[in-house]
Amino acid sequence: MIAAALTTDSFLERLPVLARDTVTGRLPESWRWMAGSLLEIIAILAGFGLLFAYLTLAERKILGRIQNRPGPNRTGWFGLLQPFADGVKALTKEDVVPAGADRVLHFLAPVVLVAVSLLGFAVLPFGRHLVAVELDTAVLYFFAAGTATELAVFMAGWASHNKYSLLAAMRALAQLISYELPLLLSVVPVVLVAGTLSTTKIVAAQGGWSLGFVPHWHVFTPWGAAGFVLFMVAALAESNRSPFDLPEAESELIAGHLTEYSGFKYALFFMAEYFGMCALSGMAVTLFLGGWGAPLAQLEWIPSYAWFTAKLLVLLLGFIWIRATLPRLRLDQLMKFAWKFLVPLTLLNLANAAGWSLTAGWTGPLQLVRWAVALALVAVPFVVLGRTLSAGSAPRTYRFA
Amino acid sequence: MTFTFLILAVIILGSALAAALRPNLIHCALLLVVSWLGVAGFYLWAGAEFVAFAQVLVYVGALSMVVLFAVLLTRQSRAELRVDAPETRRAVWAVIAGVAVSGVIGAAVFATKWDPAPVTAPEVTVRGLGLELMGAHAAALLLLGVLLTAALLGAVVLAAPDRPEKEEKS
Amino acid sequence: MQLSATHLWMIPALPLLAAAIGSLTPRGGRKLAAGAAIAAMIGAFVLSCGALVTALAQPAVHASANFTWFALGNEVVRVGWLLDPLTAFMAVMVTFVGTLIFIFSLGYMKEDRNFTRFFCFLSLFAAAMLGLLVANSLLLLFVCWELVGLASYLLIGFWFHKPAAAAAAKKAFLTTRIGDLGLLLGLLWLYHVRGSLLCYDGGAGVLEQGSLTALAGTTVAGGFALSTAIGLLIFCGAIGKSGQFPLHVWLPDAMEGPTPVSALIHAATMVAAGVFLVARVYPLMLADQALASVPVHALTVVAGIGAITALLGAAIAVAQNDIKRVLAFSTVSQLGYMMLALGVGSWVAAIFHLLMHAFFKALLFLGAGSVIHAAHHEQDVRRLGGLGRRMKATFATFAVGTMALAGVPFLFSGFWSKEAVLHAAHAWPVSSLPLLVGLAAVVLTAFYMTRLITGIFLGAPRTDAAAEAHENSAVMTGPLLILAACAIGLGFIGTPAWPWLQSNLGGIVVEPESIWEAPGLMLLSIGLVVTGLGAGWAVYGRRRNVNASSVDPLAQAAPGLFAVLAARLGFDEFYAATFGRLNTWVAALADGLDRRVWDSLVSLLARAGEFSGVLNREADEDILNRGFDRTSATVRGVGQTYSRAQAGETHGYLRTVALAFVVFALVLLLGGVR
Amino acid sequence: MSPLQGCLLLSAALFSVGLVIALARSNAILVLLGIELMLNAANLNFIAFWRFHSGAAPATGVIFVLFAIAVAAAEAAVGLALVIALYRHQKNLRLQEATRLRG
Repeated sequence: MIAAALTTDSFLERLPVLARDTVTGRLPESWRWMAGSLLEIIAILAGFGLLFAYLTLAERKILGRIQNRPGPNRTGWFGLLQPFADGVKALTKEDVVPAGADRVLHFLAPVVLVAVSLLGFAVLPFGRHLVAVELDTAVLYFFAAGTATELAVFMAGWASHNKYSLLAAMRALAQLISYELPLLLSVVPVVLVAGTLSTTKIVAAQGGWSLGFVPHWHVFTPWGAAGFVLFMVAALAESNRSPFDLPEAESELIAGHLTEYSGFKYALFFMAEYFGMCALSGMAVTLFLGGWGAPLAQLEWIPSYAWFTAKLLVLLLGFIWIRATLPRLRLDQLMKFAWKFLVPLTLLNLANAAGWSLTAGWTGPLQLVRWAVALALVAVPFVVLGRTLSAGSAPRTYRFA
Repeated sequence: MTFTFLILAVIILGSALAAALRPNLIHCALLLVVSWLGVAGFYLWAGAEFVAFAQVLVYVGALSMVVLFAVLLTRQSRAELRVDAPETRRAVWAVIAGVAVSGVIGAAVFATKWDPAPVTAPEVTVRGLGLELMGAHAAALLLLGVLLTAALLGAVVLAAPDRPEKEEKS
Repeated sequence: MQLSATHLWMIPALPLLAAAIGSLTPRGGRKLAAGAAIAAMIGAFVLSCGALVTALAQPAVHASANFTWFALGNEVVRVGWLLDPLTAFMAVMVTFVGTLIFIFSLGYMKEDRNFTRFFCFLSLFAAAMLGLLVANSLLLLFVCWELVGLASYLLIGFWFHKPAAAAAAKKAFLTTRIGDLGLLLGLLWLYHVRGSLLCYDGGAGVLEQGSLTALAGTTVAGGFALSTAIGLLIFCGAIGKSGQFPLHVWLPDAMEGPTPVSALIHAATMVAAGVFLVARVYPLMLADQALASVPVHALTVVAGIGAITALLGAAIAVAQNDIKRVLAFSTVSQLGYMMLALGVGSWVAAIFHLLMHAFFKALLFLGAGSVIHAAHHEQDVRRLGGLGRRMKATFATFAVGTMALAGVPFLFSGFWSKEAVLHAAHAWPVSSLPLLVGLAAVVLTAFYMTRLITGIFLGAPRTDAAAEAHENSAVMTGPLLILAACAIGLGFIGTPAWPWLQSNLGGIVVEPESIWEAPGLMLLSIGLVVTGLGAGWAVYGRRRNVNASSVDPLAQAAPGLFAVLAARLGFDEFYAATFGRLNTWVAALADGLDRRVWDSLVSLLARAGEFSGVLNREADEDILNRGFDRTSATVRGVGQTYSRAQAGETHGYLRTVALAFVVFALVLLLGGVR
Repeated sequence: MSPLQGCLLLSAALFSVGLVIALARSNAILVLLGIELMLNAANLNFIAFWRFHSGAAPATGVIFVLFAIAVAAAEAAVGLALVIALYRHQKNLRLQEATRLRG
């Protein structure tokens, strides 16, 4: 099915598919499917593995720059070999399992976590022809695959035979469950407007430009912008990133459910976190930022996977930037934020998107009305809810600081 | 009968049986999660993608969490998680009942003359499913929403402490 | 500007609207309430002028606009508006005097807490009075009549925290109610006979020729014509409202209200209502004149009552010390004059006197109010004195009013109207008694007014309050000046030389008595006025420096007579001793009946109920309950037996369900059911 | 053996395992989980018939299962709330001791 469209595309665009076909073309017919899948898995593992490695480096470097220090710069040129040095260190460290711990679950937890956080990549369309599994229910699959991370966190906390780990795991679970709701609800408007759960079709629905230069990305509609922001906030919390990194707050909770992990198991947790971050960012790109689409028609000659990578990197750098900027929330603030702010806003946004798709036929001056109403539905609840929730809590003043 | 189906059956039944036998409550719960995952796999195998992912979302994502929370909320020490082994008399009766039920159902399955089955899988797209839900089954969907709301409120009322204000005073 | 009968309703509607506004205004909204009331009155005045213009275009026509109020089965109750010169002149007078009184009230009530409420009541009063004037239906007239009574009750008792005011309000209300009973009976009888209460209805009205002939032609018990009986019953209402003997007792007590209210009641509205009523139904009163067989004509009664009242009021006024009380009895006396005039057949003279009296009596009352306001609510003549020097405007206007009332010749309006009445009485063929009474009252009137004015304004102040009094603001003196001008000038619209009013009041053809026909009578009356004034001056005017506690000169001369007059001839005591006691006795009887007879009857019934209840209960407990007890014991036993199956063990239930399923499935399988 | 029969047998076995868990284990949570297993077995049947048996409208089986899953979720939520309430009353979860309603 892909091959039909291939001929019209540029060489660069076709390059990954051509490469795969060159490899699989030598094999007998019945093996091709298996080999193709294997190749895709390997490509994802290799690509995102490398991305993970350099993301850690980038994070350390950027945090360093923001905090006025150089960051790692001894291993290799500009410290470029640092990730590998870290990997070797993690592999060679002693693997400590506490006495009385549930050995099986202690081992299973990081494995399960990494496994399920990799699952999500299967349905992300990295490029025009680059999607590992084309599912009718891709979005549902993505989030179904992500749910098992909670199980892994629980396993880690429980198996450690450490009451602090267990408590931290419970807190982490509470956070994950709370933020899963706005995460899912902020996706629903996209599904509603695009009319499909398939990621490729959602990306296709965002193709084209109005007025010649405004892409039809969902983020450029009132509900889409709100949905994107809500999605990203919930994604920050889902991937345990600052300012929602309570579950593993190193300085307060001695790394929470990760207390009893060391060596490569710890590295696996770390890896899973970055994978989750990448997967959610990729989903955000797919749902709201037009996927692999180019922002301008004139720029379409650049291959689609390059656009996807660029958008993904921008989002990831945003994650790092936020981590360097915002302080950590308190647990009750976190819960309040999720249930009293994000969930109502996502529900309203859903209604907003419904209204948007109902008024799709409006033209002329009615179009202005449509935009005004949608914008008001985004802005007014945001302001009102924000004012209400933050009433009485003025900015703190520090007497001795 | 395919190889995949057999593997799935082994996973489902094996983990469920193991859950029936393990003394550790957490292990039982996690094994049952595996069993549910197996059922989701069965749905996938049968071609019901949407149901499979729904099964994963609801059972693995939500139900297991609720179960684990319930386990941790109703426990005083780690030792208590080692539930007593079943009393022999009750266990025997349970096995007898289980075998009898499966025997009867199995007998019924074999005794029934099935029509020559159409092998082609029915085509159900998500879109079609949604239209069906919102069309023919809209009333049921609404009722389901009411039911879920009622269940949520009921669960909160049941699980909430009886008199929180009294506890504050003491 | 013209105002047809169809739109006549707007005249009472305006003050009614103002009353509504006033009732909804909070206590702080003084400007709104007063402004609305005064604006409404001015508006009503303008409309009334329009109505007058319309009416004068065709003085002999009773223009009416009738409509259906409601229907009860076949009975259709119709009401309507009536526009004739009588209505128009009265409306103009009421609205004009009313406006001035309202304005005066602005100053007089300035310090009162319930300022807004006062203006609300005033507006209601004016609205009711105007409604009464424009009503074509006697039913509507009666409704407004009662509303006037209500408003007067509210206003007389405006300072209800004063026991005297509350009592006076009650007295006014109850006393007038006695007269109203007669009026109501008369109306009911009239409706029963004629089936309609519309005055003028294109030939079908009760005051029109066909109806009058029928009424006069019917004889009832005692040889009276039906019209006489009904007319006298209606006259009862006028007796009550206009304070005629023997129901005059409420009027002097009504002085307890604020002085503007007294002015309104005595000059423009309430007491005038009675005279107006008789004037309105005058055709009915006249209907029996031609019949020789009736024992007494209705108008003869009216004349007699009027004569008695005129003399009585004037005599009592001589011996009163309260300013407002003197004026009140003077009002009683003057109303007697009007009734007398009506009775002797001079309809025009009566209305002429009514209109003139309205102006100068309002002037006198407002002047009295001005004095009272200045003297810190001191109303006793003996405790005033010497105010003339400090309150020149009030003094001057009050003097004008006095001379108008006394009938000082030629310049003052009162003279012309009084002469008209006296000449009418002179011309009455039936009896010369009214004329003699009228002449006597002329002397007394001049005498007591001289006594009043010298007591207030001349001599030296007899108390500190009088000494400190000073002239009031323009908002109070302004209306006085306007009214004084009217008291002088308005008389000329009815002089024999230019009988404009008489010729325009037209509707009923009664030839006005020309006062030139009996110049001797006029000279006599002038002489009597001079006598009265001179006597007053002789007795009171020369004794300047009397102190507050000294005895009245008249009382020195004739202590017995003076005491009797000062006690108002003992009417109140007489009523208390007769009707009051009768009332108490009847009440005691009713109370006794209530306590002894009805009470024991009721408690007997209750006993019976109690007894049946006891019977019932016994039957219940012995027969029904025992049966139920036995049944429920059985049911409970069965339940206990079955509840043993409820082991409380969840596993057991589930096991039972599973095994039962196996059994049923086996049955189905072995039975061969697919 | 046709695929349908295989599926039905699997479902029957799963149902029996759930029944055994519910009957044999005394912990209330495990009993609830056993009941959930039985529900899953029923859902399995729906899907099996939908896939391998000609019949009603094409989506009926799937929709049935969806509703069943939702109802199961509600049931589990209420059930676990009951478990917590039970625990608060008798400080353990042994179902055989929860016999206060015995007749």
